Amino acid sequence: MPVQTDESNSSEAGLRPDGPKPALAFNRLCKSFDGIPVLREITARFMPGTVNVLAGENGAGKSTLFKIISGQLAPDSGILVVKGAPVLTFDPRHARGLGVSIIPQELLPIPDMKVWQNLLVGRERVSALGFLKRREMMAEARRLLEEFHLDIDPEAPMRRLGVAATQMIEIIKATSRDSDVVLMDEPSSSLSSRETEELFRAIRLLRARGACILYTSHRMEEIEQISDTVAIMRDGAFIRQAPTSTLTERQIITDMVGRDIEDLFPNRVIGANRTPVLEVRDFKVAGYPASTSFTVHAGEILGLGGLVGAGRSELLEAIFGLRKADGDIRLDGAPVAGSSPAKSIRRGIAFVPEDRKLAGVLTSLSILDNVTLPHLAGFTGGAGFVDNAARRARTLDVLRRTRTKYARLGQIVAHLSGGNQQKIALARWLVTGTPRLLILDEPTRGIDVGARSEIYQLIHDLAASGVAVLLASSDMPELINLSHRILVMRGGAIAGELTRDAVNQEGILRLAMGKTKDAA
Amino acid sequence: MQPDRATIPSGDLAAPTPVRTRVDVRALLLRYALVIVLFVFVGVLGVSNASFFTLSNFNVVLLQVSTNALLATGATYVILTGGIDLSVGSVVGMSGVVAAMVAQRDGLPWSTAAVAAGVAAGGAVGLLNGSLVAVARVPAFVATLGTMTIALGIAYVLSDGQPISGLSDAFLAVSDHFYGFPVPVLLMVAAVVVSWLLLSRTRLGLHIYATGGNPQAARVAGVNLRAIRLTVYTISGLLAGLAGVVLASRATAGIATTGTGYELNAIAAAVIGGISLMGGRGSIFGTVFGFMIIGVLDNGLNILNVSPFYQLIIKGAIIIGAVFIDSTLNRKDD
Amino acid sequence: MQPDRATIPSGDLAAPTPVRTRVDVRALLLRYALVIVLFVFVGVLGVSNASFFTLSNFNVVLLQVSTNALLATGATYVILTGGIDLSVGSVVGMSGVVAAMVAQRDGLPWSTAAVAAGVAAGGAVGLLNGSLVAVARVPAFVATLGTMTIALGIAYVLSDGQPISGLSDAFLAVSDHFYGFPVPVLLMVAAVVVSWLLLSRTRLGLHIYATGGNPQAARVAGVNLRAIRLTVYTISGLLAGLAGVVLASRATAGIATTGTGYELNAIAAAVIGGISLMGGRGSIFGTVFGFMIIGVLDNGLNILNVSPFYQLIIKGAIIIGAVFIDSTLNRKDD
Amino acid sequence: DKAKPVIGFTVYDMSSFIAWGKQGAEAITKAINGTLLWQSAHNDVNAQISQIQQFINQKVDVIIIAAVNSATLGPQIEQATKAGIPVIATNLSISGPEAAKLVSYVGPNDVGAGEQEAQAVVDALKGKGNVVIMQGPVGQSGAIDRTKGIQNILAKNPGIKVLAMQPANWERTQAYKLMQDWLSRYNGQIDGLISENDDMAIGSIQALKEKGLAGKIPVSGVDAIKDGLRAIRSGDIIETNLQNGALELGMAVQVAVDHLQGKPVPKEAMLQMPAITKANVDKFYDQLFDHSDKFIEGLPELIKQNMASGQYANE
Ligand SMILES: Nc1ncnc2c1ncn2[C@@H]1O[C@H](COP(=O)(O)OP(=O)(O)OP(=O)(O)O)[C@@H](O)[C@H]1O
Ligand SMILES: Nc1ncnc2c1ncn2[C@@H]1O[C@H](COP(=O)(O)OP(=O)(O)OP(=O)(O)O)[C@@H](O)[C@H]1O
Ligand SMILES: [Mg+2]
Ligand SMILES: [Mg+2]
Repeated sequence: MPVQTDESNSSEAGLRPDGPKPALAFNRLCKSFDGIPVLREITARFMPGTVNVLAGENGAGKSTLFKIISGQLAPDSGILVVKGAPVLTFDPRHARGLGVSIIPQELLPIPDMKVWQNLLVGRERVSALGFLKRREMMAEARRLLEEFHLDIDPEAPMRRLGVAATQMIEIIKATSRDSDVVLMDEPSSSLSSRETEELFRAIRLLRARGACILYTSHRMEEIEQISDTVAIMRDGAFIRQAPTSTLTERQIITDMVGRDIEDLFPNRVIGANRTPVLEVRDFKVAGYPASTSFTVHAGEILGLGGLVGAGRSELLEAIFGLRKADGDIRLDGAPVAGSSPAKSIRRGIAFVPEDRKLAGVLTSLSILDNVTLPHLAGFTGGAGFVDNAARRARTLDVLRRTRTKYARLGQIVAHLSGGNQQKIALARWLVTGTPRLLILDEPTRGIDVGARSEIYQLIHDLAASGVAVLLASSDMPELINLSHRILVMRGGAIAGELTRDAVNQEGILRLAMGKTKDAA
Repeated sequence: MQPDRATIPSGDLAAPTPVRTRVDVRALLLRYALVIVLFVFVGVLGVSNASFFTLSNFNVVLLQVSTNALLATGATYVILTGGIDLSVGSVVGMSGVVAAMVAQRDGLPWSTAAVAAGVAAGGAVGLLNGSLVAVARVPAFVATLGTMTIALGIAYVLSDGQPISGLSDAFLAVSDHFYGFPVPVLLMVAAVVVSWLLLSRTRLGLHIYATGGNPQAARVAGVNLRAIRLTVYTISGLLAGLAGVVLASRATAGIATTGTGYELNAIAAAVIGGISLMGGRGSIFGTVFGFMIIGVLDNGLNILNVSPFYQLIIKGAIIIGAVFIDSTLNRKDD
Repeated sequence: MQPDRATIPSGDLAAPTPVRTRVDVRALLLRYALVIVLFVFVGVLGVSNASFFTLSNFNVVLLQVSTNALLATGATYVILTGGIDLSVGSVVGMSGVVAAMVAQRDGLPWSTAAVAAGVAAGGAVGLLNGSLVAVARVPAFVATLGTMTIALGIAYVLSDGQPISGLSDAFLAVSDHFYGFPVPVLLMVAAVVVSWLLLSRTRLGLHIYATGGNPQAARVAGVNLRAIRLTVYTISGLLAGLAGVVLASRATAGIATTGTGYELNAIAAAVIGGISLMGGRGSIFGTVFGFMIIGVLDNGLNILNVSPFYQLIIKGAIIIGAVFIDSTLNRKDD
Repeated sequence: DKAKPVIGFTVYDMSSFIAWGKQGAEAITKAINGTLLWQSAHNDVNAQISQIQQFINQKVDVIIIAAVNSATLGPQIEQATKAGIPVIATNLSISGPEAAKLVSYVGPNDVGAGEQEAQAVVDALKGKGNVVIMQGPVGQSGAIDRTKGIQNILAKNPGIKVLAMQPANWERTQAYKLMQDWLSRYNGQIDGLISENDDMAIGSIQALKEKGLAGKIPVSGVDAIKDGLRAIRSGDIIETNLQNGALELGMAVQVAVDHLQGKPVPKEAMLQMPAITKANVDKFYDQLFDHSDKFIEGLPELIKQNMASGQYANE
């Protein structure tokens, strides 16, 4: 790869003998895919013992930059300097050797291996005879899990863990190593506040130890809480890097998005009517002892709160027909029996699952195919062929409404940034008119503020037009500001209900953790 | 293996991006390397032996590949869903025997019935495969390995190990000409064209790609995985049955062992053509190049009168080389 | 296919959770169905025919499965990484021919050299497979299909298509007894035990599972995918070479076509035993049950004097049935 | 039990020849009230070794082998002999020193068959012309010996030129493709085809038909399968050589039984294959196919007569 190494660049990039040595520096780093530039001449320096937030819209190039630093991609040109030495080999093993570790945006569990093996693969302990010291490794894994207050059996198969727990495992993997540079690509996107606290605790420890941390997140409130500096990326370029204390949230957003966002959340209109759309009675999800009963009305956004592992996702999957359950579900008064996703879709239920890579999108298919997959019957003409012109038109329309950044409709979804993939998972349900019931499980995971306000408006408008919305989210402001009503779940059961006037973060947390509503 | 994302160029899936929606320049470019390989090979053959570049030899090649073409087309469906069908070789033999048993009687109705019976026998095994995979959840490799053995056993039992011969002329005409075109070649062309339309232009086709690309996500998007899997194995079985009928007609007998080993050739054609065994990736045109390369190789090496021992070595090396060039070129493109 | 997570029970991967780290009750329970199938079958055989339950017949079964055991063990490594090795059948023939060519000279040194040459020939093909897959990024199916053809061609060329016989007694002793135990059986046991330790107790083993379980994750975690892939194909080649040597000694001749079709049997044993073709799942004990079931079936049906035609049908049905029961039981457990 | 012997019979595979031969073996076994244990090795050397060991374990009275490969099975023959079980080879000869331990070999005269079929084509071409030769699988003794016989005749006829010689593995579809390729390459030059079995001859004739050459150039085969005799009738094949599986394998059983009963048996019984042409095809077709039941019925008697007369292949 053509990596420039001329003198002037090197000195700019932090090879200067005088002054404190940056842990990480780039000089004029460039990268493009298919001739489309994704990183444009990025130059920046990051010091040891600091937490640096990278802020930028979906598709700005944050993950691409992280992948270059962690050796998963090679830059087209420019210099990457780690701890004062230019990097010439781009390979994950090499990067690890240099003391770089990463929490990738797309989680990388090895589902068929156990939790302890997932935690420790690549840094095994081996006896003199070459055998694994399994007991020691297991104890180490247990210690790490306990450190993060995770009640997970190290012997459990990884496959059993949900997204949030998987995310925590990635966090442990990256932070428990003696790394000097730790890259965190949206580590908190599926965490609830409790786990996020654990993450922040680990970050502070790392910082105290002198590690340099790069952090991305679309949750604006986290920036202020955790970071020392903020670097703002737009369209593949660094447009500003400054100490956090000198910036306001508003400034950051404006820089990122290139426009002012007045209100993230739409002004709520009162107006959920009393027509029940979804009625759930004594509904028991396989594997959970408790049963649930609730109703979602037309035009209502019903929020589902709870800690990670509360069983929200399982409940939503069961309602959509992905999971076995007993009990009574009615849609518009008619009983829904023997459900499957295909039937649910036909009945007008839309579902955005929590894990986009696993279930939300098909990364090997094109954007066009992904968006129209659930509605192909509607696009099929008399001869049995799919009407491409019609579906292209509709797809273009929803992509515009969700502010999705892409190159071509035929582009495969794997080549989109994480946030834009999430937009695809959402956009596909907006293609044909409006659904009756919209089930959203962490719908804005990884979506930038700009698009988020847009999407909130969309959800809100849908509700206003009479759609019933069931929304599970670990993002508290989102849950509180969008929902008409919030059910808090715990251990698969509904621990309590909060009406709009009574909603606040503590109230939700108290219920989620098993305390009563009013106990202070 | 895990689905490979292009963001990490680990190259675990060497197959290129599927281009299914149009026969465009990009599709041709993506299959560039295989086209080059095929043409270079044809060129070398043509120069080294005059008899290669004749219309009648072109006909011969098409006739020779027609069986594998039918099977490879079936394999394409199955592999696109992430499955595999090892039973087709035995099904060729079995449906040939079944058809031959009916075709011993004279007359057009009987020979029509013979064709129908042979194709139906293949379809029945395909349906069984599909049920085992989609409903009973037996891994495709084991299910179709089992039915491969069973179908061969049935063919033996039905024929008592003897060729079933003495077939009516009407049945023998099945492998003959139709308005000047050899019927097996016409069937091959029909199978490819229909499959192209089906895979790239219909809902079923997209659902097949989705099933292979990510079954869970496909299910969430409303794809009926069970129906799709049943369908692809049945199609594969039907095409194998058809191939068996054509072969029985050409060999003037139904012979139980006729198709032994054909399954590997069919899968090879698809995989050489870039259909990923992980599912969800590749196009029927890739398969066409796959079986054409194999066919031209076989024919060409015979025409050059290469010793059969060295034919094996050369054939293996060329196939590996073709796919290597193909995947290397496409990786850059990717 | 995509990794299956418990949150969406689509059941696309029917194989059970691997239990590899200990030979515990759970492991036995997970393999329960296969054990049952095996024992029921053995019981039925024992009751219906006295000669089945004899020590000497037990020996015959073990001797007979020993070849497939070596190949299936090799297949286990390769399949665990998500690959496939179709070349082993041809490698058996080729390394047998190579060993036989050396073993025609008398004396212990020559026969030792013969064994070494045969095993090395297998290892060389394995290394070639590994390089093609890991370095040149040719899909495993195509790469090993190519080397399968090439190895057979080489075996033919070396032997000129004739059996290489007249082997020294020292070489023939390779398949004989050692302290009362048949050497092929000892080799089989050694291969299984070493593989068990290697796969479940060492870093290499862990990395093999990680490579098959999620290559990207393994790569980011610092696993050297290239080295792992090179290793597993080389191991498979070496074991196939060893099997070829043993068979040549047993058959008193090196014959090019000896191993034709063995690859499918080896892969079948692994897959029946629950090794997922998607990689990353299963245990070597599963493979042991896989090849034992195949071996006992073959032996038992012969002892019961079932007609060869019906043997095929019964064998296919029992294998599908065993895996069906196994995966159904394990799905509940999961 | 010498009166009701248990016969272990292992064959290389269930080819159509063997399937027909099995009927003969069963007929003889039935006639002497014995038990026939029949196993197929599916062309796997290893499986056949195990099957023989299994027979030894089961303590059968006699073992008959149609070997997968001539070069193997020495140790197993020795093992059986040591256990007091006589071994007889059939169809495929067994080479090597252990062959001496065989009680008897009952097999076809493949060299003779090759000579006969080559001579037929040479005669039809009047000693001058270009021929192609289609062989059985490389390394199989049947193919090797038939090729030897063909070459014996060609050596005496310098006017015949061999354009190409390749295996098509006894198979119709492979032969069809190979013949097509040859016709492409040697456009108009091929004057005759010597095929080492009838199946390959029939596959080739399909290719010849496409060029309008069927019946125009002489084709010969071996085996006299049903389609082969039909092709003789229609003139597409000019000569084939009858290898009667039922007679051959039946005789192997009879030899085994005679040996068990202490009667002398021939060490080597070579069945000379009768040549079949248009002149005598009807008789054989009737005997083998129209009234095969009758043939099997009379088989025990016929074999006894043949063994007494020494004309083993007499029908
Ligand atoms: N392998 C690839 N091939 C083609 N384009 C790609 C590839 N990977 C990323 N891109 C493009 O590069 C751009 C930057 O993507 P990147 O993943 O770095 O964005 P990001 O800033 O991390 O966004 P997000 O906040 O959504 O995660 C996007 O437009 C994306 O479509
Ligand atoms: N912190 C944890 N400790 C123990 N088990 C966990 C934890 N997090 C997740 N799990 C397990 O993983 C499963 C799925 O987790 P996931 O994160 O998807 O939570 P969930 O049930 O979807 O809850 P929610 O959607 O409310 O966060 C849970 O059923 C639980 O058994
Ligand atoms: Mg990103
Ligand atoms: Mg959840």
